[in-house]
Amino acid sequence: MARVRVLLFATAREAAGRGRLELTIPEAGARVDAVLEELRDRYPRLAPVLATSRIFVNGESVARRTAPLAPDDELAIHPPYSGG
Amino acid sequence: MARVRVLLFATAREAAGRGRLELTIPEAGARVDAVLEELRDRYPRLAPVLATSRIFVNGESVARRTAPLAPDDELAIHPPYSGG
Amino acid sequence: MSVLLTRRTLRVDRAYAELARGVDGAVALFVGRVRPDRGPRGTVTHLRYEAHRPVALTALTALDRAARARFGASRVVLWHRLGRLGVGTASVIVGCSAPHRAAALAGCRHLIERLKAEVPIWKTEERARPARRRRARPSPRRGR
Amino acid sequence: MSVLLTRRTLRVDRAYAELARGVDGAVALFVGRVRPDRGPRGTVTHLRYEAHRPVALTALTALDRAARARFGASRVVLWHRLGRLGVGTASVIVGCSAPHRAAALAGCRHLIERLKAEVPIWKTEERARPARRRRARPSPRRGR
Repeated sequence: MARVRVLLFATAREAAGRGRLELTIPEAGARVDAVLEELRDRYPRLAPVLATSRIFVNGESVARRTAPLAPDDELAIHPPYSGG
Repeated sequence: MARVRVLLFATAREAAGRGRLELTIPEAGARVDAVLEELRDRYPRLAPVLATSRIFVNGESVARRTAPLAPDDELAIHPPYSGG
Repeated sequence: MSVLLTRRTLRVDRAYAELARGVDGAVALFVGRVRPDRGPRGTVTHLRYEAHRPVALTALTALDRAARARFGASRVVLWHRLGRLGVGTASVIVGCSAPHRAAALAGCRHLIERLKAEVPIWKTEERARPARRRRARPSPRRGR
Repeated sequence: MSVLLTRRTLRVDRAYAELARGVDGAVALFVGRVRPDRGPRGTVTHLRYEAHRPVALTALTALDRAARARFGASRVVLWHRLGRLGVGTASVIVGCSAPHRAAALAGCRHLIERLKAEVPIWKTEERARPARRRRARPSPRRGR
């Protein structure tokens, strides 16, 4: 099993009720989309937020949601930015 | 005879060697162009500056150089602006 | 420092001092402030700003570099405040110095647009409920 | 004061304070500084600024009014310094506040462009002669 850390910001944090959490997923299918699936299951209100969010893994933007994850990777959910 | 005050700025002042002066011109033909003619006669180096300057009388821009002048009017020579 | 995410007050005089360290002829600055935006859910009283800090700092540094390359900007300031800010407080200062005004102004505009679009910073609004509207009750007619 | 011709130091923090008196969300500032411009007649060390004061103040006031009407600017600053200024000194501060950034930035740019074109202010340069160029004298050949 792979432990993955998840950071949630702004509307994602509000939908999940927390800003960070850890998930353990089967190491075989450890991909970004597996984590998102698990998050949607746990926090149904997160689903619409994830649909418009960018995903970062270890500080790098992830283009494809099929990207693989390694143990201890940090996955961050970025809803649309609103700085300024 | 009409006494007219003249203000000269920047390159106009440098060409005339002074920033203000008074002219006395015949009241009959007291117009802007008569003053400019007199200035060109006195300060030949002023001629090219006058060609590119705007003329103000009593703080108002004068479109036509045939505009009439009254005694004690103040005529200002504005070379191209270079503020900022 | 040209790139900053901070919980402390953003000062325009310090941003100018940073941009004016060289002998550039032109300095352009933009300051964004918390606006008491009105809406059906009330009027904004505070904004809370948060950032994904390491990613945001990398993005700001990339913007800084891009502005130098694209506009010939000599110095750049990209300062964003974090935390809970009241109405009127400066939340962001963006600035750009260059030899001439066109580059400084265009660079400044470019920086704030890209900051808003590309840097992982978020605001959350706090609004005060609008005072409940009193229905205009028709008053009993007097005469006509 | 939103319109000023002064022989005293122009301060960016004061200009910002003037523009930030309301609750506008956006403040844009432009600062012009004396640049050590190089040319065949030497390098600029000072600029002397002069104005036709009453006409200039009328023109600046007209610009202020026009920016409010055209860009919805809430507050405007049009400050120009006069006298002899050394390299790096701020000669002009132009600023604009508005509810949103596009208006503040466009207003600021518009103001500095029009100020330069329409307000009777002039600069005269003082340059230091360039150090006399030494002709590269061919040195006596040593070996080849």
